[in-house]
Amino acid sequence: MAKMVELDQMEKHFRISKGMFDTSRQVVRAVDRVSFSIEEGEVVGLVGESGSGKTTLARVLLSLTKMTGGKAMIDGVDLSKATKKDLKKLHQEIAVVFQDPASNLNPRQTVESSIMRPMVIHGVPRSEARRKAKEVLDMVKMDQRYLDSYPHQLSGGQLQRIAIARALALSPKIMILDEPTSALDVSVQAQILNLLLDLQEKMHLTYLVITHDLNVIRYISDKIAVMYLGKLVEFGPTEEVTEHPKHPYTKGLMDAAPILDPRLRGRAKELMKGDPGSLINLGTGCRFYSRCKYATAECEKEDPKILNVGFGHQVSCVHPLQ
Amino acid sequence: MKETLLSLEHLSIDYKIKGGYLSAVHDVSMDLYPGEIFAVVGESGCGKSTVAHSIMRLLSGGNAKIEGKILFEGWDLRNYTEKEMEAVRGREIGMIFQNPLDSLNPVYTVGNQVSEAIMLDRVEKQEAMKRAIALFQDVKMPDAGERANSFPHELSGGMRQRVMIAMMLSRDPRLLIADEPTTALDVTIEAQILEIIKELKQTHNTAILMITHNFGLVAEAADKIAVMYAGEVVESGDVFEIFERPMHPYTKLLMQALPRKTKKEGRLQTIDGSVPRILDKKPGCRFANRCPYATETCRTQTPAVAQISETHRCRCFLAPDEIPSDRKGA
Amino acid sequence: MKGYLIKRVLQGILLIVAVSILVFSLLYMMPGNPVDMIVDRKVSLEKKAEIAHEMGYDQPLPQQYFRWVKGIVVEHDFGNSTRYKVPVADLLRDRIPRSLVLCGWSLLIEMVIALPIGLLCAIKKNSFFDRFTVVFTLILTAMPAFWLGALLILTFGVGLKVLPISGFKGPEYLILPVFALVSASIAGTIRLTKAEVLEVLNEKYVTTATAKGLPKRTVMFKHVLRNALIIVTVQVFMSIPWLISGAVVIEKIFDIPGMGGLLLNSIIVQDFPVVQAVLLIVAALTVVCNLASDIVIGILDPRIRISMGGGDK
Amino acid sequence: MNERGKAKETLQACLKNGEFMVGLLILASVFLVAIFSEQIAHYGYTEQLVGPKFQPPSAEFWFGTDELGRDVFSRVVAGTRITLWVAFIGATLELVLGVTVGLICGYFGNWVDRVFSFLTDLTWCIPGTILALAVVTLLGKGLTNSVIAISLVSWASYARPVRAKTMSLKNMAFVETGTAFGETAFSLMFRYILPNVVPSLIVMVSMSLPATILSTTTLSFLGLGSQAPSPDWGLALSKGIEYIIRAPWLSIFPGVALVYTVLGFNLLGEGLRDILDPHMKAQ
Repeated sequence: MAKMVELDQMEKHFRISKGMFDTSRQVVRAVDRVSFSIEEGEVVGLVGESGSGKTTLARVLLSLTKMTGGKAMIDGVDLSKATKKDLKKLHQEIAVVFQDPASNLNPRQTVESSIMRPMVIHGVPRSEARRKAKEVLDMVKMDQRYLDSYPHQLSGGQLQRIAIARALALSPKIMILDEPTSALDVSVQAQILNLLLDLQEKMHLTYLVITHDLNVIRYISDKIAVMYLGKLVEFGPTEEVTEHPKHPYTKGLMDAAPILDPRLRGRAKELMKGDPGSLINLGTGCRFYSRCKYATAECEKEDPKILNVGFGHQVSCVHPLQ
Repeated sequence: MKETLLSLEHLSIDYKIKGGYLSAVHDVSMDLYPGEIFAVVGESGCGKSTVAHSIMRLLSGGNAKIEGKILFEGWDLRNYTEKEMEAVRGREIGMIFQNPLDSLNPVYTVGNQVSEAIMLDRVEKQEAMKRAIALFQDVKMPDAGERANSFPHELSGGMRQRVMIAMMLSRDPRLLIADEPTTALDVTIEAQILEIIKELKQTHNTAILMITHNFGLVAEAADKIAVMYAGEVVESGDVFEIFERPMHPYTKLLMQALPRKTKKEGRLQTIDGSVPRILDKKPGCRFANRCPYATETCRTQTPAVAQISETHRCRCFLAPDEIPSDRKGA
Repeated sequence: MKGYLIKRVLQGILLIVAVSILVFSLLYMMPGNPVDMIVDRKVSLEKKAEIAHEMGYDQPLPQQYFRWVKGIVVEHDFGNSTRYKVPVADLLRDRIPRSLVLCGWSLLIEMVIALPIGLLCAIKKNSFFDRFTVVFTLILTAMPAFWLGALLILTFGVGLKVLPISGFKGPEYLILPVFALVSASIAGTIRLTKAEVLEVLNEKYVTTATAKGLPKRTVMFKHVLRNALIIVTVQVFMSIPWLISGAVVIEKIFDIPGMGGLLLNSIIVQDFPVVQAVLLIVAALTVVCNLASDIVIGILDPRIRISMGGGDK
Repeated sequence: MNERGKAKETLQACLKNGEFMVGLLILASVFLVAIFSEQIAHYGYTEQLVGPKFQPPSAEFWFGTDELGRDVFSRVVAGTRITLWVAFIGATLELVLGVTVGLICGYFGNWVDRVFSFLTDLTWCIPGTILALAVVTLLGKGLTNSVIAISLVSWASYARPVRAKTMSLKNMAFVETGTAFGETAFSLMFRYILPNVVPSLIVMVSMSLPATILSTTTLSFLGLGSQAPSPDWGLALSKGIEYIIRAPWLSIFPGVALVYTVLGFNLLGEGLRDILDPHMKAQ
């Protein structure tokens, strides 16, 4: 299988200045030397708490912001060296659906023109675009009578379907789904998740799903990537990562996530102390150091290397769990 | 049998809107005992938050019409004067909210805001601050003494919610209403807050009324639950029983819609259609338009609440035996 | 807090410098030669050149600017009025206090009346009092200050003959002008106060304060008023330049020899040194007012105090 | 519900809004007077000595006559055109300047924003009327110049809210999505952001129109706007005050006309805000 997305030591650092006359600048390492790859037709779930850099990573892939180091190959295009033409190609190949259904669509455009818009700017003739709009609306199981509706007339689930339809308009290869169901109710969430999976299987799409909901990730993804304060701490097949987490952070996250069965509430779990922390003023060494109960002096000093533990499972920890 | 602490009897709340009434809550009854966590779950707009706010008489705007009884230790709070309600709030019933940043006043230190509540019981200022710091330690706030002098925006989301809990615990109420207490928080912080709430129930015998849309939270912590749909409690009872043997079609479908498996094990259950806005109270089951088992009776008559076991109640014509328990919904 | 203050002060200075450059170039943006404005048409070219040299108008512009600024900063010398042929500073010395007295009293009275009314309207929204105030402020905002002044003169000066209508010879001469000035700007302050209190009343922390059992009065005074006060304070300071602006008109109607009247006359007769001086003083006053409001907000609102302070705390 | 349904809904909201309707009626009457001013007026507004000087209001001269024996009623009627013209030109100028600058600042941020924000701060450094006075000095007296001066002074009151709105819209998902599928900056600004600013712009315009009218009238009153023999209400009032003891009707009638018109705009603005305000809608 071909590699659809390949990140090699990718970095996105922001500089923030402290004040108008304070020239010393702080560097926020929002995404710091992250390497992993997504194969064609795979669903990869990206989990992490607030400040983990998961959304920044997605924004880099969508070329909404420029990366500051490393390499990112998307379907054979090197993002850091992409020409205008390359970017145009990427705009067609990567589509995105964001979290908030209410703001995903332009409130002043009808459903039809929202869906047609990406095709129109990529040179698809209007009549063709109109036909395709009907087709993608069909694919997300929405009635054609909604074509003339405005977003404020639709429910959250319907809006999310239309956002997905628009994403499909240019027949993309990769879809980035940023918390696609977080704002939805359980019954609607199930509809959207099923729809996404059906589409993925039918069209052989590649998904990068960003979420903080581990139950959703467990359901939908083939592989899981776990980020903590800008670092990729663990990456591997879903079952491997959820059943045998190797990084203490992943373990903590799995323990903290509520399980949807009251009979399992007595299970052994270790709760992590403290807050996710801040990206500002990070020292050297493992970023999880202060919250990790296995931490040693070694962890404080050096940045942990990436270890391969078999089954395509990689972990970035000095003392991986057994 | 233990005395009920809070019991709602046929509580209905209608909002006056132009051209009629919007039925936000209809005929809700529930009993809450000391030392138990009672979760009210439901999707957005089902009226769960309205119920919580009405208990504290915190519904904003004067356009709500309330019927039924809100009995707290046997007294109907609806008959209390505003002055008497002030004595109930914080002292007898505390309440924490969804977004802890909005819920704290940005211009006062968190220590000030907690000790302000303590001082209502005629406690000296310094003593109140001392107690506030002790409370911060109780809710496991790191560097409690120092944090008391912080302003809300200087704290993380988890710490702010700890402040809210400390504030509402400060006068040792018998009941704590938690309205979506962890929705704005990260998973690891959610687990920490949940631990605190569970501990509270254990050490202080405080009853907790938890309002949430998060079934994970319910599964992890609740003793009893009430499932709400379109303003009504459709099913209530012991949490284990409801999760294992849901009776109401809505609860059943919801349980199968929860992502509890992997995609290899098949797709999730979905519920077609959408929640109706109840503008005029016509007879009929409010779930009938989405229910795969609905019959003509369901559309024309309002189902009564059936007592299935001592604790388990269900508002459905078909309960308890007419719905094949293993049949998948259409 | 210190960092925040320094930043604000520097920004203010930058603004004043920019204004001073603009004000200085005002003279040169006008058609014709600055000397032509001072002297008679009949004066010979040689004489003009001599005057130009004397006044430094033959020097490069930046040099002239610095000389001008130096004069103002070091010697408080704003040049000579071309009309009155006396130093501008002398003209201003008598007039500024009069304008300040007028504006000061207006501000004070406006706040004393507007704040309680705005608060009451918010608390008793949709009551008779609130509705009445809404209509009243609507009508008031539609009235230009000069017309209000005219009506006042008609009623109290001409009709009732109880108050003097022009000049500035004693406290009673202030009553009508202050009344007019307050009426012109009070509506906005009432509405802002009301809107601000209403917004705070809807904040979640007010619900929290009620939920923890605080009596209504405490909730109102400690949580609502205190927070609404932050924006209202800004309004107080921001309204000072407005008052000064309004004073131009009021001074004309009531014939008060203040700064506004001076500015107006100087503009009409193109007495540029005076115009420059007044503009500069008003700008400086505005910047100082803004700075003061920033400082007060900083004190009242810890979010700003700390976020802008570069980690003082 | 489609676009037409939405328009219908808005229309119904308008009809139900008392303030809006009263404002609309007032303005409609003002417009009618402006359109048919030649038919309504009894005399030309420059016609002198149509009657005795300083004649109090009477059956023949409804609003009396002025110091040149002109019919005040005819002059007030003729003045409506000037006022509406001022409102129209002022609003257009302010809108074009303010919206362009606000959009550009909000969208591009960084140094563009800093430069323009400094400019807006600068215009706010000197209070409105005084700055307008200074600008008029440069441009010269006259109605058009004073409208230009007022617009140059008050465009910042549009630029600031437009900038703030643009900045928040720029981070909304639909704009980000647009960027991700390759929209140009121009298209993002004018196709995505601007249409969503329009409702608040309508409110802003209707709220600031009265201020523009009042400021221009003030300039005329101070003798820097319209020049004699224009029937401008501000100019009429300034003359009126000179004769206030002898002929109070000279100040009363143009003033009432002015207040009536401005009140109409105010009511319309208030009503529109209630109808279009996103805060109210969200509830």
